[in-house]
Amino acid sequence: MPGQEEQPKKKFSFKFPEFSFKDFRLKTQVGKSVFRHGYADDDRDRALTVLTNVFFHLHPVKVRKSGARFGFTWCAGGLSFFVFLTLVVSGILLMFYYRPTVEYAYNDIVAMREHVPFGIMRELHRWGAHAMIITVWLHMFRVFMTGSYKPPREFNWVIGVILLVLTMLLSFTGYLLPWDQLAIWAITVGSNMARATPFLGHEGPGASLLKLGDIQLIHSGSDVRFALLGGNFVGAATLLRFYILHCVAIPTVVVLLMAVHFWRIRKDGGISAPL
Amino acid sequence: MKIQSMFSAIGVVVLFFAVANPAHAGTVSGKASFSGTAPAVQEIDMNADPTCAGLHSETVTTEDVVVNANGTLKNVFVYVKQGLEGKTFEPPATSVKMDQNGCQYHPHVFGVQVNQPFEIINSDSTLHNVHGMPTQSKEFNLGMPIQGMKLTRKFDKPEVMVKFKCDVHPWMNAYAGVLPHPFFGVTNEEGVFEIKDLPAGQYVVEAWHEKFGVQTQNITIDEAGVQTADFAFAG
Amino acid sequence: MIEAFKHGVNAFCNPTSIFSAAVALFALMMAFPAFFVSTPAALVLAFLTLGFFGVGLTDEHFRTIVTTPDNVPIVGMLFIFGYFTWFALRKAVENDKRIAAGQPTLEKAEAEEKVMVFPYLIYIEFVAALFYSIILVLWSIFLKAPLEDTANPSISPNPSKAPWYFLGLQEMLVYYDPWIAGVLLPTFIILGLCAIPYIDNDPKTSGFYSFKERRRGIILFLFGFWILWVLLIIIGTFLRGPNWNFFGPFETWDVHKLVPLMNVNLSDYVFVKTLGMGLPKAWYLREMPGFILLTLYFWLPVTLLRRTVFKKYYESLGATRYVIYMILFLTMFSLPIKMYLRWAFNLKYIVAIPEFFFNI
Amino acid sequence: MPGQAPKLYSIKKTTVAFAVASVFLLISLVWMVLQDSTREWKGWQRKFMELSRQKASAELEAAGKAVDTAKLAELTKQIEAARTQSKAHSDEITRVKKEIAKADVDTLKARAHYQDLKQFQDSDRYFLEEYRAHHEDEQAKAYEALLAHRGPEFSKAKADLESLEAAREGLQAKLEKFTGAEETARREAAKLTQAKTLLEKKVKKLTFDWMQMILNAPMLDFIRPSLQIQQIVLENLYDDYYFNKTQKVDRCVTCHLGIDQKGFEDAPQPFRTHPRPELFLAADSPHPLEEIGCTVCHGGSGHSASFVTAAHTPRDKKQAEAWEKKYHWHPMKHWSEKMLPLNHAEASCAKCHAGQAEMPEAPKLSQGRKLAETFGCFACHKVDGFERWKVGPNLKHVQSKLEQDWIIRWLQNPKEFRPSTKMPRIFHLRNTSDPGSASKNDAAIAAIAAYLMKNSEPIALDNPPAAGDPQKGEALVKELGCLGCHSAAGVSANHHGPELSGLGSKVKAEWLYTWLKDPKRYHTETRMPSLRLSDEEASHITSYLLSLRNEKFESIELPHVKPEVVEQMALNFMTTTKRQVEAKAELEKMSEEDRLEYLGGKMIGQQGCFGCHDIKGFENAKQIGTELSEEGSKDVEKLFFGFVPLEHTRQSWFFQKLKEPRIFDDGKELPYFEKLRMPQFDFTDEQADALVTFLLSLQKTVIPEAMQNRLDLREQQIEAGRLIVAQFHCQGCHTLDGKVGAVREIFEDKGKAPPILTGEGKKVQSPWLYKFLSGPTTIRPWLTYRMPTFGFDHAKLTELVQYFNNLDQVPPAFVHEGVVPSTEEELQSGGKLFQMFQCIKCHKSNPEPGLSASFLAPDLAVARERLRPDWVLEWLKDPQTLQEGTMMPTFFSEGQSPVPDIFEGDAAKQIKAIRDYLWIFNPEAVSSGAPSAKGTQTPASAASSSATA
Repeated sequence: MPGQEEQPKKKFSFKFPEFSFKDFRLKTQVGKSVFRHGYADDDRDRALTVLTNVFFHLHPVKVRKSGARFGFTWCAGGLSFFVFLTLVVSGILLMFYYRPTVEYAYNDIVAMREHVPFGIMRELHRWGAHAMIITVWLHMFRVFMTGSYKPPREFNWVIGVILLVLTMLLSFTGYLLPWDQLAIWAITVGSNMARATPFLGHEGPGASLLKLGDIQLIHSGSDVRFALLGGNFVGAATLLRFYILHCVAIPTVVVLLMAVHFWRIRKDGGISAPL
Repeated sequence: MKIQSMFSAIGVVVLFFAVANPAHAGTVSGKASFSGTAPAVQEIDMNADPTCAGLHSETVTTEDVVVNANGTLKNVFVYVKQGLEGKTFEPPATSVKMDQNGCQYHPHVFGVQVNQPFEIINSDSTLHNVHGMPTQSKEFNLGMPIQGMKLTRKFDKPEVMVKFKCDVHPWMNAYAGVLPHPFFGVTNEEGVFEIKDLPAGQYVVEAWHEKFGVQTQNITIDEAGVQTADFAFAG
Repeated sequence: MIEAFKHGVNAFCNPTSIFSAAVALFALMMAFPAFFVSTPAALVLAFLTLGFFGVGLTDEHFRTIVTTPDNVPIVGMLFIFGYFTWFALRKAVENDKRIAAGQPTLEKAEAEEKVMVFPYLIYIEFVAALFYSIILVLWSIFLKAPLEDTANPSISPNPSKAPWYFLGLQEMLVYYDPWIAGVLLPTFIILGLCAIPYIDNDPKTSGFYSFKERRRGIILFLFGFWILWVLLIIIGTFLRGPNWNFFGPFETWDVHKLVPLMNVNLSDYVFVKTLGMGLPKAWYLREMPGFILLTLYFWLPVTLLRRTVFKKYYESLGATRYVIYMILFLTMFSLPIKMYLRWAFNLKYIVAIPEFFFNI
Repeated sequence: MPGQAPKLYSIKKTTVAFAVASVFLLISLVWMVLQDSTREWKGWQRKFMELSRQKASAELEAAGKAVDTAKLAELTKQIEAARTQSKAHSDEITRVKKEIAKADVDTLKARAHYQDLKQFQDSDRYFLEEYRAHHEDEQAKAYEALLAHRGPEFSKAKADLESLEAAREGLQAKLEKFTGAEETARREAAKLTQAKTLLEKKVKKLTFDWMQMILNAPMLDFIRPSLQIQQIVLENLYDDYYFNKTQKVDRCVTCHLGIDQKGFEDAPQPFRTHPRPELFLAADSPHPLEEIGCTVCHGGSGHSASFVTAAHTPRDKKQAEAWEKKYHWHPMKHWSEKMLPLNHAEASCAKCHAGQAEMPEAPKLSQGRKLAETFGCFACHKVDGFERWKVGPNLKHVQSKLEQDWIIRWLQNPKEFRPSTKMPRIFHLRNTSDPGSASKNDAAIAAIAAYLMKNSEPIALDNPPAAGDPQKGEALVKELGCLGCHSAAGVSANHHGPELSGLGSKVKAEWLYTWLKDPKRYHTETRMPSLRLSDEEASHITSYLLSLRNEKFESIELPHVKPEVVEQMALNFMTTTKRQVEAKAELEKMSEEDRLEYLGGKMIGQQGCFGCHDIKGFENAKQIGTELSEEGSKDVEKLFFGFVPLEHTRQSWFFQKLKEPRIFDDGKELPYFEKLRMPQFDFTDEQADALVTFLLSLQKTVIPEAMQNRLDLREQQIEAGRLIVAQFHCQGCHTLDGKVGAVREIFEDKGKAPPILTGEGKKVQSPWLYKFLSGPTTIRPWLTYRMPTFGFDHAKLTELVQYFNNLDQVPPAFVHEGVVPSTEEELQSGGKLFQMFQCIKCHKSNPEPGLSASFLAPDLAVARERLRPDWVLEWLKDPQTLQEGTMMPTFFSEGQSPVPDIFEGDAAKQIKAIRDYLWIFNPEAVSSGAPSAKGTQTPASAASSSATA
């Protein structure tokens, strides 16, 4: 019936609540508590992004143009750190399945090859290790070629060299863990050199001088090789010892030194530039 | 001892003449002639066992090759080899007798039907052992020490010519043709054999002799009448 | 034709000729960096190495060695370092031209201006990390990690090699006594590396690629890195087979290859060969020639060079730093010298006192 | 506001790089996850699922047809009827159902009440006991009161509960009445189609549908994957990873899913069922899968679960190519313990069945062992556990047997003289046939012959009394039992001893005569026994054997030996110990013969002839060959392949080494004395293959004690006996221990063949057997074969007696077993029966000469000393079963006795009586009273007993 006031029936309507991430971030208490910078595409906000983020503020807010060039730094240092992180992640995943005892080591690696889900982490870890060594050498090479070791950065260079050595030791200890022929004999060859350490190796020069009366202090059971292997030959003790060095000891030292290394870069004036 | 052999011979003759002429059963009869020189007859030296030697007045000859007066061959076992497949024949209740008399088996060659009782008699007073060596069924070796002792056995599987020997008297041996049907005969002193009541049909008849081997002939039995099947053995 | 090529390469590939050729090539490069750094030279070099590897891969034995999963990184390293050395020297040469022409270096031009770290620097790092991961993942997909027989202390594989990055040291074992090759020289390498900034401490020449400004430093470093480290690794991986015998790259590794080994000590040379008298009993007498030679080697250059070539350098460095520098320099060059002594005169040890395990 | 900071590069271009990088990274990550999760064994498991689904659906169809539709239709009709009927009472049913519901609620409440009360009861009782124990009486009394008070309430609650339950059942029954019919019919129908429904469910489970796809997806396959690793963890079997033991875990069943399931006998590999499951893998078989696993027998890497890494080994080249095409197979480079090829799988039996010389279930391995024993491999190669006798003839007195020339011709090529000889060819082989070596070979042969001639003492030989007659000799050879070991006179049933051919051109008459009479005089440890030949027999046989000649061999002209070659070779030996100068001087001093003899001695030492032959001066020389105790686990790298193009596996190297040992010298530049020394045996392929299995069985693996198949004392004694039986080849004549006597086939009448010894342990008394074996006496006179005198020493005799006794599980009693006759009357009747059965007719104790063979049966006087009493009972019952083909008849056919009046015809008693009589029987008493020939009136009771076949 026209003319009758059509009582608008309460029409039930449902509307998804608009959600905009931006408002969530900028306005809500939750958002604001997490992100301390806005969206604005201006220098202030870009600076805040770096300053308020624990990872980004590894870098200063601004950096010299020459230093940021890929052509200059080749990102070698950054990539070394990145591959170190991937190795830590894949390493921890491997630690879930690997038991460093003589009975189980080999079989666990075979299991990873054969049926453990994400067994490919073993490949990732091994090739990552080789890649890290190459990247670390590359980083040293770049730092040397740009003369960035010169004062004031000389101590940082020393830390870098120590980190290089530790990387090689990390790879050396990791090499033994699969406990196959390649591993045991590579480590035997490597550790045989320790036998010949002057004074501290039982086949090194000067070892025979270290005597207490007629008691020979340095002998095959007390020299540096024995300490390294935990025995006279590469055995179960070596495997366990190398496992702990590889997973805990050396990585901790490396992380500490990396912290110092990053800090020194910032303190010694960022990426080097001509005076 | 003599009597029994006479009796069986008469039986054969009677049968021969009673030309029963049943409506459709035919008979096969024939002669096993022998040509060539008969091998010398060997004597059996029985003095190894005094009781046997005592039983015979004159020397005893082996029965493996017996050429009759009329040039025919005795002890030829003739039987129907093929043509009766599928038919089954009730084994007769009467038993076939084999007598150990005078340290010799009588008869030397005979036929018996499968599951037909086969009676062995020891008419001698000495110990005989009947060592039957069938290959199809189990070998048996029965000791018969007491005179007049009788044992009955049955053969469950047909076998043409089961050899019998006596381990005590090595010269004693006999042959039994075990067949699933009654159609067989042994040539007698006249070298004549006869197979009666043979239903009509195509047959292969085989004649077996201990020394001269085996010969076969195909014969067909039509409605009635006597079918002849002669075999010729050479020395 | 390929056979002939292979035999040619096998013949060429004995240690002396490879090492000398490498040093000669290195000297050439250092002498005329401008030429080697130009793109045509680079292309030729790249083409040569790739060609060599391409042809090489057709040979069954060469292919098994190169494609063994653990040797792939070495081949990779060869190409990576080759490219980056070329790239660094190229920028150095360009800077040298600019300095000669009085213009500011590439880096100088951009040193003043600053850019925001976010997004510029972080974006580069992020994309570089992505590409790096792609390489790692693809590498993991295509190459399976090696897993040989279970460890068996009683059967030693022949040859049994150290991990590839230590093959340089293992190669040194051929010429030096284990205590030098395994302990002394590695320590000197580490200490030497650490000492570089304390020796070459002129701040002016830092922060930009240049060749002329730091000629001596770069030549020394590149020689140490390329010839004494990378080349020895390559020899250790590809050219050392069973019983650590030398094998051409296309020569199959035969365990039974017998090579006559007639290395003689200096004391034998002096007393037996030249003077024809027996070796003296006392070790110090016996090793007198060795000691003399050593002291001469470590003493003479220090004093002579101080007054002549390095005079200016000596003043700038100061006495102690100069001496440390010279010790490091001389130990570093003792390796090539020791190699040539071995190859030329089959000289084993200059000083040999087995009683105390002390042989140099 | 500070101006915008300068740009380093265009963000857009970098974003493009970023986009490209992230896309590539995404692709490679996904690819990585996929590649990591698509494992080979998952593919096989899906194939197996499909295979078993097809099988199940086939069974389903069959089950479907099997259901007899008629009965099913009828049942459904019943269900229909029942339903309609219950519909009629629907209101009734709903009412009952409502009542049931209510009843349920009531019972629930009652039960809850009852349980609460029970709680109180228990706690009161606890406190009561506690207090009473602690003597606090008033509290105790309080709780006692409480208990008493609640008692009745508690029992009432129990009663209520029970009544309610009863009521509930009643209602249920009522409901049942209506739906009962339908219920039973439905259950009936279900039973009929039960098999079908089960199979339907099974087929459903095995179809790989989308749901299975998700459950097995890479990241989700931890929830309930249907494709997963199957493995057997073996409690007490270990892998030896060089100085450390790891628990053996076999994952073979991950792909070999049907290995222990019936029904996959002809499925395609890898799903085929294991052959002979009753012997292997079945739970009740001696090798259950859970305890044994797979790799302990087959080898290979149990931990791996892919075709190549499990180290499969193809049986032959053809299969290798097939695998290469089908599975991209290649030999697993880095796994030494590769799988044994299937035709050599038996090699692993020796791991646990070490002690057994003969393994019927492993015929090839047993044949391999036997060949190794007979061809004298252990003469040169030390193998733990296989120290055997010297296979060759003794050469310590060879001077009085052979001519020097004969030895030279023989050593040139033994097979020239006798093709079937086991003696391998040592000289003029592949690596010593170049002219230089050839002359050295001839010098060496001449030297060896000279040495042997000089270093052997002659022994006194007696001449044959008369020139024997070869025909008689040939007959004797056939009759006396020579054919038990030798093949001779056209009969080759046995090849244990050398073939008796061509002796005419080998030995002298005196030697052969003496040898035949008493072999031990010439060779103390010879295996040739003496047949106690009379002089006349021996000379007949000698003349026959000497009549067999090998003219072609005799006509071989002797190679000319150059003295300077001899001298140079002798020098070569001497300079090993002396300096060049001294050696030359000493050689000058020696005469030509001495040099030859010296060289001969050295060559014998070098070639290891003393391994098979006793030679003067080499009594305790060491074996020259490599030790083979652990040859099966030898590292393949340690085998010298030289320039021979072989695949690098143990079995191919062993096979080549056995077929052509000297081939590995090809292409080598070696002086004469450093060449390979293994002689040429000319094995057939089949022999070589069996020997390869034997070599592969010599493994180092240590199997823990619990899994070993330890032989108990009885089995050990049997094994020791079997060793002697094998060494002296008893089974050449006798049927024994499961093997038929080889000569039996020659005899048309089995009664004349050597007796069957199966069951000998139960039959004879041990003391008698001991005495008989050391000095045999004739028992069965009608046999022409003679039991030879082997001259066993005490140890071997006891071992043999134990062997026979143990074979029949009879405890070896070295004490004579007597018999306790119960009554005099039994003896009497025993005697009478003995008379009636005329046993003496054959069993004459002193048989008059000349009687025909049949009269000679074993002498009964010996019976009580020789036979075991209870065996005699068995024997008299039916001799044919114990000794098939024996002449002894049965007097009690079918257990019926022909004499009814003694012991009322009870056969068992009569037999026992005869046996007791035998034990006191003495021949003299009876022979005099032998039943006279003419008709003694024995009880004429013609016993007629009908016996059915």
